[in-house]
Amino acid sequence: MTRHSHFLLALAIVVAMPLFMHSGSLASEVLIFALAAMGCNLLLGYTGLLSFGQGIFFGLGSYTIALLLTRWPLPMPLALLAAIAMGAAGAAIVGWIAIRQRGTYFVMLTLAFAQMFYFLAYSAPGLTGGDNGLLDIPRPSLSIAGQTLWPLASPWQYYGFVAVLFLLAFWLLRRVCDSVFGRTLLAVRDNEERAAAVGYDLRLLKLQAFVISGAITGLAGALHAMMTGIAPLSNAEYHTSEMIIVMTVIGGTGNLLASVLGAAFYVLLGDWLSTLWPRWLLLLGVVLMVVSLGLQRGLWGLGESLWALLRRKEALPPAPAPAATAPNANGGQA
Amino acid sequence: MSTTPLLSVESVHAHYGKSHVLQGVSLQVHEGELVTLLGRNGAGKTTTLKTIAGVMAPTQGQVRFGGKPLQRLATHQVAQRGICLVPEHRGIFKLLTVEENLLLAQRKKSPWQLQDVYRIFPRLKERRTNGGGQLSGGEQQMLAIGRALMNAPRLLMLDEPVEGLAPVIVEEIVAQLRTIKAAGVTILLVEQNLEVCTQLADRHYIIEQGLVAHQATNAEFLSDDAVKDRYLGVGLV
Amino acid sequence: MSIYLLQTINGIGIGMLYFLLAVGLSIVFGLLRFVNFAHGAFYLIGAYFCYQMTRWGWSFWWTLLLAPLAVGAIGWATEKLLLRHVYAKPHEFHILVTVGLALVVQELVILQWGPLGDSVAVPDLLQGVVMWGGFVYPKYRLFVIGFTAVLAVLLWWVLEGTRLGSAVRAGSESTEMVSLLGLNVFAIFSLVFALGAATAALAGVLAAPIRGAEPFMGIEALGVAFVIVVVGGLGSFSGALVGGLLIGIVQSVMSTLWPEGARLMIYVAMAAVLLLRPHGLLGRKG
Amino acid sequence: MSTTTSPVLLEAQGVAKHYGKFVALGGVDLKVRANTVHSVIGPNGAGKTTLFHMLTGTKTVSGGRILFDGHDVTREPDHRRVRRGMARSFQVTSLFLTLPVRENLRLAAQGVAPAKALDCWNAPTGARSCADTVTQVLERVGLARHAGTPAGNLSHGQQRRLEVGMALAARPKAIFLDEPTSGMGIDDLDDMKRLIQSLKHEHTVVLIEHNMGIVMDISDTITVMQQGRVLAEGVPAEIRSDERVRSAYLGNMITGGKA
Amino acid sequence: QSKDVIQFGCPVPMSGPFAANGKFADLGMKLAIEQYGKALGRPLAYTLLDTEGKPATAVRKVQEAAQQQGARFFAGGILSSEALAMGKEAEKVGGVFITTAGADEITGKDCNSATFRWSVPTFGAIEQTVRPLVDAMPKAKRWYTITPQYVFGDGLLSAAKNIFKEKGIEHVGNSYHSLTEKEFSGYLTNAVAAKPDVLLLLNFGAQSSDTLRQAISFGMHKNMTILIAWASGLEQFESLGADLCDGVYFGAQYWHTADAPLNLDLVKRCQDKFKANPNYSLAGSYICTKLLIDAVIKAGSVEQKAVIAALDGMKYQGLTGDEEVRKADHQVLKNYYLLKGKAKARMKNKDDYVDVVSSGKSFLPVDQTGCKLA
Ligand SMILES: Nc1ncnc2c1ncn2[C@@H]1O[C@H](COP(=O)(O)OP(=O)(O)OP(=O)(O)O)[C@@H](O)[C@H]1O
Ligand SMILES: Nc1ncnc2c1ncn2[C@@H]1O[C@H](COP(=O)(O)OP(=O)(O)OP(=O)(O)O)[C@@H](O)[C@H]1O
Ligand SMILES: [Mg+2]
Ligand SMILES: [Mg+2]
Repeated sequence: MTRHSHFLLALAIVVAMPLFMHSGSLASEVLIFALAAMGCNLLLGYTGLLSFGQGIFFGLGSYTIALLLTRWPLPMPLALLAAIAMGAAGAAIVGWIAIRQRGTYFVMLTLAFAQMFYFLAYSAPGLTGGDNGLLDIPRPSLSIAGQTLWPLASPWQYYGFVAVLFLLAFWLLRRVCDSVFGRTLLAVRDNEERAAAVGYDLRLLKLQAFVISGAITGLAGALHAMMTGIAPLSNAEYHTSEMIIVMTVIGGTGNLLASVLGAAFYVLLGDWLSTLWPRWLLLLGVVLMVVSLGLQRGLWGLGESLWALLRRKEALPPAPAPAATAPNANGGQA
Repeated sequence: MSTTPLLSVESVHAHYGKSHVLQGVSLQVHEGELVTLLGRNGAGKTTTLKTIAGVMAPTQGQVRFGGKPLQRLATHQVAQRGICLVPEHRGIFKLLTVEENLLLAQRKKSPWQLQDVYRIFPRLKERRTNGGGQLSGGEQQMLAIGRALMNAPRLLMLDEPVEGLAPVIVEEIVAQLRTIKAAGVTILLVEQNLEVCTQLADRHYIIEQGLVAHQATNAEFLSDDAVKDRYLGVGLV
Repeated sequence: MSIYLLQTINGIGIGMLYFLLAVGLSIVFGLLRFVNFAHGAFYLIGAYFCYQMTRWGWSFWWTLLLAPLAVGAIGWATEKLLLRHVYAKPHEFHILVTVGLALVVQELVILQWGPLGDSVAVPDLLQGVVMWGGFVYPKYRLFVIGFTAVLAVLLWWVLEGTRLGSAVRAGSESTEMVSLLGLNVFAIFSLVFALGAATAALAGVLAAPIRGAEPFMGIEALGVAFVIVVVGGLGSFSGALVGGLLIGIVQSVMSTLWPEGARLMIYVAMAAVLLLRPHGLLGRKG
Repeated sequence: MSTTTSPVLLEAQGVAKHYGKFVALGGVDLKVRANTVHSVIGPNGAGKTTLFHMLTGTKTVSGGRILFDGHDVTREPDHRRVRRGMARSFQVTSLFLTLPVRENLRLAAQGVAPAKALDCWNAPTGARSCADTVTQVLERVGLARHAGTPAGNLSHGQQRRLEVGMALAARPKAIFLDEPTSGMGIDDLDDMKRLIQSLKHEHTVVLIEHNMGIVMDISDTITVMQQGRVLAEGVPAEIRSDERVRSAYLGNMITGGKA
Repeated sequence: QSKDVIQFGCPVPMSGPFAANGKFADLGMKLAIEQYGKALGRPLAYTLLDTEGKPATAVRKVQEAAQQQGARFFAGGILSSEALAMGKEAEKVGGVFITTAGADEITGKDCNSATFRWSVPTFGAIEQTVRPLVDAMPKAKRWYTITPQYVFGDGLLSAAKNIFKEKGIEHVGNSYHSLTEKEFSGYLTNAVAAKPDVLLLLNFGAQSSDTLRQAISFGMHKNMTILIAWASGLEQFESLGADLCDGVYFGAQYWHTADAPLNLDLVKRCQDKFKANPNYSLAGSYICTKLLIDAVIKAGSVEQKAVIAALDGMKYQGLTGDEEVRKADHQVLKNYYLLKGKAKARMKNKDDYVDVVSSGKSFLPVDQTGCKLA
């Protein structure tokens, strides 16, 4: 599929969600985690780096926006930019050290950093609120010179705001992935030794990938903090990193839209299952096992195979998986 | 040669995904023979060996060893029957030392024990405590052959065994293969070095685009320049 | 005795338990080249089997033997039914399947024994404390040190001294080549995975009288085990021992020096080791 | 031939490499003149590949100096040396296995200007696609038909050719080929021989090869190594008649080629 | 679902380390909702919201429940962090929230008009445990504390320190630990070395159980008194087992033998329905839900403002005797208990783990709580 059709699909998802879903918060959360998963995918699918440090950047984003909107008030767009910058900066630091390692050692090193960040945040309550987290984060309307352009108070208003940012980020990331840089990353993923031998500075490439990934994850963290009004310690937990990775893998690596799919699937499934049975994690576990056993390339791969099947049977209008999952997962409880 | 062949490959087909690589390969190897499999790059030689060794499942046709079909046997079961493959990438265990590599393959009943291998390849004895990953290309090749011998094969399959070896070592290996053959081991050899092949082999199969295109005894082959030129592109100027 | 000496001794006690917890993870990693996020789950089941069996009135000593065997069998089955089918897939899928498995086990435990924790009594023989001067130390913890030490020697022999050990390491590089040599590499995989699960369960049984059995102990244990394995070197048996002891001592001594930072220091130690010795203290390259 | 007259492009002075106690290279001196084919031969384990690793910067030296094109490159990492005009092929095939052949070559061509690789805005189209170089190399190594095939799906011999192509795509001043013909079909050997020979008009070739048929035919200079040291150096005729080389390496030359 | 229904939400952790609390809280709310059935002639219903112990999830689920089901009344929030976050959110969505969580900020500096708290703050917990124990054991002059490092732990610790100062007690040491700690032998080694008369544990839940278990294995119960200031009551005793509880002092928000009419009623209902005595999580959730329903009835409306006004200053017969909702900070004034574990042989029934030593009410005056309700 071409790059335009991917963007159009993303657009379709964004437009479809309000039609099928009842909760603006849930829909916003889907897009926010889709952002985080795309950031993770850039590392995992394009660079071959399985980073357990995504929670750090997510946490940094949410702490930054929380502090900038409450303690040292800054206009919201600027605060968002600052959160992105913090995510990028955090990624630069973590990346700078972690990319010296490869394979499982890299995974472990990022895991160590994630834990370290958690304990740092935990033991600096002056800045992070410690275990209580930072509370009372406002959600100021988007305004210029006192003129309100876009109120964000209601969940669906906020969804619209998130959706625009999401589409922008999606478009930018797609460009990155199709760029010379993105294509070179694929080479690094395949064979680092050769990539170095043909002249690439692996550290620089990986670092840049890390920084981009950190920036987008920082954005996701900030948007999440604005959505919930809090920047809790649990955002910085190892669990957040794990969740982002799981979403990315479930969706399928090496394709941005797949990450959107993965995030939607994970968030909606979790939301739905948790209303069914208190022991819903058991079901989630089973789903994870089934996905990893049955699907070679994640849900995206499944979608592609189904699509190919459909196309062979008859020329049906495009009904790819993402739009189809959303209503199903939610419909059960409504 | 009217006895049942030790190995018989009967119109075997194999696929990599959708690409149909072997399109009905048939060949026989008798006990004690040394047979080569020749052909251009990508003809399907390696794939044939893999199908015999049970690494790949044939999509059609079957392989018999000692008269019994090998169908559906796992690789290690095939190996336990006495088929040993030295793959083209050698498959040295990098994390094991040279000696551990050898011992791992050891079988009590094998006529080739550690000391025998060290006698053939003194270089390995020198590097015995080195990690397999630290060996030079040629050393790895020696190790792979030595290891295969310790595995007590009835049928030894070598995929380009002298690739990357110094001429003296090639001579050495040719000599050793002769001894091995004399010891009664049946050998199926894939090799690009014609000189080596013609020095050792009893018979040759030439494989082209997944099919046996020609077969000949060594004598026939040696005298038939047209065949060499046609199938192997040996520009005998 | 100085408090630091006390803490060091205590650290060794913690470290031995940590070693047992981590060694299975390490060998399974060495074999399968993947991080087994379900390792903590086996530890968890071990502890709960111990709880259940002692509640049935069986002696702790039977438990110590039977629980690891039972969990080993579960590990063996898991490998056959589940993990075998993802070996060929990329690392991410290994993580996914084991994370899923860990969740399932944890929730099954909650279903069976409830979300509350339970205590397991220290066996009568080992109740009470040993006194040296002003220092008291539970007899049970001393027993754990001794028992684990014996076990360590045994494991070391199996893994480094036998052909099984080389086969395991070889299998971690290329399963195809190992089977070409006539070894049933998948049987070896199952066996080693079962061994890993059994050691984790053993750690669970030994930990139960100290920490009780509680449905979320697996997650916490997994985190610690990772740190140890990384510090010691992935896939390295002696690394797990050194790593376990190091982390145990760091943790124990830090609880006097800077209690708030005890946990943080574990991770700082890990990052430091990784930067100075990229493959862990005793890890092999590759 | 202009062998003795052309300027020295690459010079190694006492290059050494130790792995722990093991001395893989014990001080090797080497002068490679521009636009020549300079072969390095020697028994297995003599240290040829190790010498390549040192010269191209894949691994760091334990001692000695390396001068390339008038610069001391001893401490430079491999990716820097690529920019100075070095490119190599690997003895053990090392490719981007999931990427198509064409993309492999494009990446190799682009590696000369690696700063461009950080461009995360533009797609590799137009001038950025290095299309000319890639097409040329595809033709040269005979993989045009497989341009779209993932490198991992090529047969061993095809991969060997791509391996050489990767080095060519960088349009280097000096090209280091580590056993380029290993695993190649007999019919391809002559092609490869001709190819390497033709390279010296534009490049300088440093070649490791066990096939004496090629080495003796096309080399301007041959350096023979043994146990980490230089055993002999000279033109093919000298080397062939050197008794030490004969016993250490050549043997009775059953593979001695026609030369 | 018809528009008529009055929707409640029970946002509690059903998964994660506090799943046990969630499980019982669910039962508590269910009991209350079923007991009333209707209010203002409208049927009552509730949804269980799994917070997973994560504040962000908790907030999102509250938002969702408010948006989708029109839920306005929430009783739950076991963890301090989630309770604080949900309190803020409840105010925004026009709801009312009552919690039993430990964080003093809920009725302190982070208080808001829509949030109420039933549990006694750290000040009262210490006043009702440490003080009676100090009085009962005048010879015990050396105390050692083990404290989780966050606001809740610090609240308990500073309240304890005040009493130490006042009573001339030597505080021989304190070990802070993180919220994820499981291994306490290092801290206990410190404690043993300090030779205290009393070991005061200021952590709670599974962590206090672990600490106690390990302290007893170090033989500490033999030569010192152990007090867990903030125990969770029955569920904790069940998980510890009688042997470990014997002789140990516990502070508790609730104990099912309390002699109050409402409590007797609740115990009976639980016995009928679950064949078990109510524990703290169940009782807390029950009374919080009941308070909300009573307030709705009293207000005659489901409007946020009216219900809050009805709750403000409400005096009622609660589970611990007379209870009162303090208007100025929305703190419920109720008893806190000091319990002492008894030997297995002396237990009269399977839940009879402890004797009640004392109980009483202690609360900081409003001007010291830091709460300023608009
Ligand atoms: N893993 C694979 N996936 C897809 N196709 C493959 C794969 N391996 C080999 N092929 C294709 O199968 C054909 C036969 O390959 P094979 O390796 O058997 O050739 P070969 O005769 O051994 O060649 P060579 O002399 O180069 O080693 C080739 O055309 C190759 O492109
Ligand atoms: N990392 C290492 N550690 C220890 N020894 C090594 C290492 N790498 C290579 N060696 C040793 O250095 C020697 C030289 O190896 P090298 O690969 O340079 O040989 P070579 O001349 O290229 O041989 P071949 O012709 O067989 O490829 C070998 O004996 C090898 O075992
Ligand atoms: Mg081949
Ligand atoms: Mg070499």
